[in-house]
Amino acid sequence: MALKQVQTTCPYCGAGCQIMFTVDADANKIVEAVPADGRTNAGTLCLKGHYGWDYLNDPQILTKRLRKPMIRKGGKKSPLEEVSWEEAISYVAAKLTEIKEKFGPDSIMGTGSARGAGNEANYLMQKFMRACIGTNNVDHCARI
Amino acid sequence: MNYFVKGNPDLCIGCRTCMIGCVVAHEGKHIFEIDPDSYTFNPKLHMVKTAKLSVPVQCKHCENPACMAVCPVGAISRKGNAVVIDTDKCMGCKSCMDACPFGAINMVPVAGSSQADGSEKVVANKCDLCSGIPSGPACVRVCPTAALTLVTEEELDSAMEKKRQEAARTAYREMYPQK
Amino acid sequence: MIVAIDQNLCTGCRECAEVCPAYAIVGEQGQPQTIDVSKCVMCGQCVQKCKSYVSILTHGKDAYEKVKKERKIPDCVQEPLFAAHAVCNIDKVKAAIADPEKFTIVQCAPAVRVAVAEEFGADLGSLTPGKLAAALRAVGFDRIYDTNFPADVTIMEEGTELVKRVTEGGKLPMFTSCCPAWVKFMENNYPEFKDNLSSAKSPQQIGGAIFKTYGAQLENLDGSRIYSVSVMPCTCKEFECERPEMKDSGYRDVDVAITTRDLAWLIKDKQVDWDALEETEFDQPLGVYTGAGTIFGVTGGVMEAAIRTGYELITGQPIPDVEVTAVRGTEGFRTSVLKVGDLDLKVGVVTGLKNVVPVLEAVKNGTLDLHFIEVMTCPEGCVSGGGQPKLLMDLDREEAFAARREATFVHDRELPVRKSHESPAIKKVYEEFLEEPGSHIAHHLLHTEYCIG
Amino acid sequence: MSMGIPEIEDAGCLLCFGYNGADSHPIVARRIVRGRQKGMKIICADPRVTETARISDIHLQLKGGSNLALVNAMANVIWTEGLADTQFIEEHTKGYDEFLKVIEKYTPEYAEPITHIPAEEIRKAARMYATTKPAMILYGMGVCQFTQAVDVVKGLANLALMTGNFGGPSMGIGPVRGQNNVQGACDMGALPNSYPGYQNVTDPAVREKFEKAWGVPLSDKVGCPITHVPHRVLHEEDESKRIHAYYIFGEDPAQSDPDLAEVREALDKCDFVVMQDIYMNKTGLYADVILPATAWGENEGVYTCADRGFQRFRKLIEPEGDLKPDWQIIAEISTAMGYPMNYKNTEEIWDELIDLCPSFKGATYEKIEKYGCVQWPCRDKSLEDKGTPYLHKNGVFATADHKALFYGTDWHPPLELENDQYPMTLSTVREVGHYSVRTMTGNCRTLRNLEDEPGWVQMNTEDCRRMGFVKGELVKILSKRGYCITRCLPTDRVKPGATYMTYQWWIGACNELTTAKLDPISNTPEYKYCACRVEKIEDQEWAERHVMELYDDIRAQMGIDTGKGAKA
Amino acid sequence: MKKEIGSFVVGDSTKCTGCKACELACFTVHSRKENPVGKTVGTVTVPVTPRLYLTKFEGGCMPIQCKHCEDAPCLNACTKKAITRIDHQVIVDQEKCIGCKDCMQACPFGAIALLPVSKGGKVVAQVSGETRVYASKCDLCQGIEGGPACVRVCPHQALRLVDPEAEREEKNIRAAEALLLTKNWR
Repeated sequence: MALKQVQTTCPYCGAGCQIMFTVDADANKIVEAVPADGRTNAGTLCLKGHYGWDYLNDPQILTKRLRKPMIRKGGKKSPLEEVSWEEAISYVAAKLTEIKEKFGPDSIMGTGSARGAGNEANYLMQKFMRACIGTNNVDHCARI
Repeated sequence: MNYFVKGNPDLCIGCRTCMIGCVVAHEGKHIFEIDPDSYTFNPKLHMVKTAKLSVPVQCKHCENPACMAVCPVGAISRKGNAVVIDTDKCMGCKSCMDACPFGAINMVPVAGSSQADGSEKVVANKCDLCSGIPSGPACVRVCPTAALTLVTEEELDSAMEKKRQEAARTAYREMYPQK
Repeated sequence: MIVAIDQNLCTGCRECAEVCPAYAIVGEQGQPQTIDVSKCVMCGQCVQKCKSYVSILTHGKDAYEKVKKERKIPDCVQEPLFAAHAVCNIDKVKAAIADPEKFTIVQCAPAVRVAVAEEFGADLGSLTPGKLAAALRAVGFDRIYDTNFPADVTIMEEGTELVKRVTEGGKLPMFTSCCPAWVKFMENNYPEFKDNLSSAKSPQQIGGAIFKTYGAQLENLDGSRIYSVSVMPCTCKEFECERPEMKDSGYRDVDVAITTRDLAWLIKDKQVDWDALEETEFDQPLGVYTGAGTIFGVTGGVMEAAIRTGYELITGQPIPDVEVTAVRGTEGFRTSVLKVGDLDLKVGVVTGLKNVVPVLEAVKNGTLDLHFIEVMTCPEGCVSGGGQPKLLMDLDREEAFAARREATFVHDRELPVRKSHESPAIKKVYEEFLEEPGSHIAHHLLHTEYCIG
Repeated sequence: MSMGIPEIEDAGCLLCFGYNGADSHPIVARRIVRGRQKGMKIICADPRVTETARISDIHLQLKGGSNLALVNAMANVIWTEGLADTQFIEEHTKGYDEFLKVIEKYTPEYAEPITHIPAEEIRKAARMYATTKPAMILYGMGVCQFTQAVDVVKGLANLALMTGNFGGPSMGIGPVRGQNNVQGACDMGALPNSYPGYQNVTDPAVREKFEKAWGVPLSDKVGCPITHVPHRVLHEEDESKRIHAYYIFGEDPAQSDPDLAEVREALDKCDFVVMQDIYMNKTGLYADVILPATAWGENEGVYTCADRGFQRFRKLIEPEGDLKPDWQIIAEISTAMGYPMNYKNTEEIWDELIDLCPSFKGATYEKIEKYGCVQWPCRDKSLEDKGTPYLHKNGVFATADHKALFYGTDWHPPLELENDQYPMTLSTVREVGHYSVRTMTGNCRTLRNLEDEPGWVQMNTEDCRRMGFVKGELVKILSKRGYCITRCLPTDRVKPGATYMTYQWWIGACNELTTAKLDPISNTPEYKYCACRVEKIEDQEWAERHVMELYDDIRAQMGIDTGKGAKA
Repeated sequence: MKKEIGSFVVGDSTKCTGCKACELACFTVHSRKENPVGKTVGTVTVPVTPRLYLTKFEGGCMPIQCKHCEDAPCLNACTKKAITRIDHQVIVDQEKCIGCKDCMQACPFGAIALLPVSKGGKVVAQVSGETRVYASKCDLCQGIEGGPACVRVCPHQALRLVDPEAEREEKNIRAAEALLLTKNWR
């Protein structure tokens, strides 16, 4: 069982605590989380830092992890059907292009994400809305 | 003399990390992989919040434990520097719960067990100072503000000694203010 | 002993010692208690309080029957028996009823009619004079009379005596003498007040004396053939009827006094079905009574009855309001001043013997100046007597006493005649026999000297 | 935050305004507690007795919605008692005199009836803040989630400027950013009015730079804030402005936005809704397309923490299922729509963006790796430039003339006041054991066992006694917009007439009640103040069953076998 | 909070005088369900069967009664399943009990006694004519108005109804406040 140590930043509040994870690479699962000596947390963690990682093995207590792209093919209230990435990507691209041509770029709204996605994804999202769609309609939950 | 863990209301911020730490230490790491309702989530210390303070309260491992004295089946005994409950012997008669003036004992179901009427066994639950658990009391270890401290016999004795010396010094200064 | 404590049943809780007004119960906490006969006034409050019953667990399965036999309690009784108990004389009564030679006369106290039904499951304080009379008849008494009649006589005698003392400068204050436990208490502790006691006997004794004389004449029998039984809410009445001086009729005025609870046992023993009884009247002429008579059962009742008559004796006018509410209430000691013509009659009422001592001390050192003081040993007068039905839970005491008191006043209001001197039976007995209150024969039969013993 | 988190514990005085560290950032609360141990003076302005209030020297337990009156009154005291740092004001600020005219009438006596704080307490607090150096201000949602949020932020800034509390360590003013990367999302320009690095979309020079970098013309019109979306979907007449497509990435408006009934209607009426997330959630129930992304722990990149610190987050385990990292999904959609985006990894994206933002230029992956954390601005790529712990060093501000601008305005009450039909007030607060919309922590076993549906409504013990509520009893709480069921928590930490709920519960969803009235400038909703009513539920058995059923229904809709009942 | 665990009554031998008012009251309120027992002693026609037992010992005396254990040995020992938990209290079903005495032996407190069954004012007889008995133990006056009668009638407040969970929360607060005083212990 190959254990490796990985230090990362806690995904929860803005304090940006550093956590040292022990990971079992073979079993592809987390074994333990202990505080790391980060600038802000200096070797301490709160309850979310200590115990907020076991959602990764998808216990389905509250809701479940999304595993495959899905489309409601039969319209608004119809059930979600699993599709391949190619189909999903092209479907979204086509729909957005159609709406952009029909109503203009400002009729499309996009969001960034203040949570787990990270800065690079947010950068691309606003670049996509501005450069590809052509609107400044991008916002995120800093405002709410 | 028994050891005990105590919370400092000035440092505690009421976040209850200690309560989860306590369960993880006693139930083991596998609880991060199993169904959360398949084991009993029974912290052995309890967060108290009033307008004046927030601090967890737990067993003080008294020297003449009232709980041990009232237990009709001798389920409570001293082990090392702690007062522990043998939950196999315990039948949940709550005498200890009533006897403890700190409310440090509560009653918890034993997951997976069953009584004659099908309901789960319910037994007394209190801090056992993580006896038998390496790295000592988990609550002290995980508290983000170091509000919990393990008080050992040696530390308590030395603290008393220090206070007595200090008292002697102040008495001395009353007589010789300049020195 | 009339009131005793069974040594094997008593757990030594000393609850009885706390209620005993004469401090007559001695013993260490947790050890069986004993009654100091020299102090005991046999009021029976300890019997009402004691909860230490014959228990299957503690005393064994057959202990109950053994105790029942010891106490000569009829076999049909199944109710719990307690350490503190009163003597049971039902056997004497049954023997007398069975003896054709004896003409049994029974008299029933005012407080019995508002409580006896409770022993048969009726509500607390159920007023059942009619059923009571029917039950006594069914049990086999020859003549069913009522202590309320001699109570009216007591008012005539005591009222006259009070007027005489007040108007002719007699010894004051005058104390009532109808409560035998109070009389015994005074004899034990305050003999110096001997002359303050009203010389009139208690209604039971007056009744007994009349029944064996005038009553005998009415039955044209010789007094010696009369066997006089009284049913009382009180355990001390048995002691009173055995007092040496209580034989002015030439015989024992009253042969035996049984309690309300004894009566219930007797009714059950005779398989009389209480619920099926049809109401009947008390026998004439000595069974007729007034509202004043029946309120003897509550604290302040004797005082109120005496004032209803005394007022007219002094002023010659009927009392404006027959309900003298000023003397009612249940506090341990209360006083009031009543305008009787131009006389300000200062009266006091004591209930609960523990409350009489400060009153006596106050009278002794002159700080209390009253004309007439009624004293009842029990907490709220005879309705709360030692022989009354015993409550399973003390929580119900207040409700029981209040219900019995209310029933007594209801009975008083519904009676046609509510003042003793207006009673036709009273007029008749004085015309035919007693001549007038305080007469020689009245004095001989109905008055006595206390503190002999 | 103008200062760094570690500096908190070395401050002489902390003015903690509308911020509850213990529940929002336990590790920041740790610094406050350590500061307290080192003798730091604490002034806490909060309508509740929070953990900080509990250990504070002065607790200004103000009436909800009276922030600006208090701030102006403190400024008034500092000015009238000559406690202002006139030299700092002279050298580093503008507009002081106009500001004084506004706060002239805000004497403590004037503010007392509004704030319910005795005038003397306001004086004591103002004096303590003004005379204890260095003094730091921390504020949170208690300031931002009001319709006068921006005015109060400027008001607090005025206090710092008046007392010269800028330019050095352990001073200044700090909004403690709530979420792990909310600072980052703003840094990256996911805002309708600014490109990455806070460069304004309406600035032609800046726009030109980005047009050149991205090779396409860019719109100069400020975009639509997220809180306007319901209006722009349901009531917008101009078809070119009405929103027909909503690409939701890493957000759950159906849970976290105010007035959920209106949000649901908007999502339903919007022609095309795309949701890119890691979990099925309430918004997913309305999405036409769902794109599964990798979660934290399955991907890597850079977060910006609350005090502007860039920090790496790394992959721990390989994702299961047909997932892609967020950036890859966006890139593929963009390419499919004719605007090619092909990046090998996050570092490539990072290098592109930092070159476009002067204040991030120096924060290369290498430097972040080396120092663990780089607080921007970090303008020089060389390793010597380790970033900036605190801003406005020596009082140099980011305005054109480097001078800070005073801004004073009048207080006005919240927009929806309690009335006879809704006699109590509701304010949203934080649950320390759960995060945001709880799809992550709700699936963490021990966090869920510690605290689960339907959450609590904190109410004053006297109110509870009067209304006959006991602890743990299920109650119904309603506002003009909707209702939900939750458990009653009587506490002395709350004043009569006020109720407080946390927003991440599905059943105890307080956002069914909150108002969507917005701050005119920041467009932030007035979460902290709306009128509500609490009703007793007679049949508690039914209520307990009903909560369980509701919980299972939602989970069933999200495709979970609900055999495993939640511990309601 | 929702009631989670059972309450129970406990005596205090430093106050109890041994007067047995509690035993009599306990029998009275329970016997009224099936027997015509009124408020006075005279209405009783069946043996007194209390559910708590005054016990004398060297230290004094006090009644002993059931603690309604959460993992009740009597409940687990009762093969007939006559003992069940109703609304957190451990209750013996008088009809089902066959008097096998297992629960009496299992209970460490001696809180169960075999006492006669009475109905309609009479002791119930078995086929053989002997009196029918049952395991008699405290049922916390379930269904009886005013709560435990023993607690209500005790003249010296020597009996206390314990709601363990509610009291625990109060004691927690007192213990926490004590920590305010001991925080500078060194």
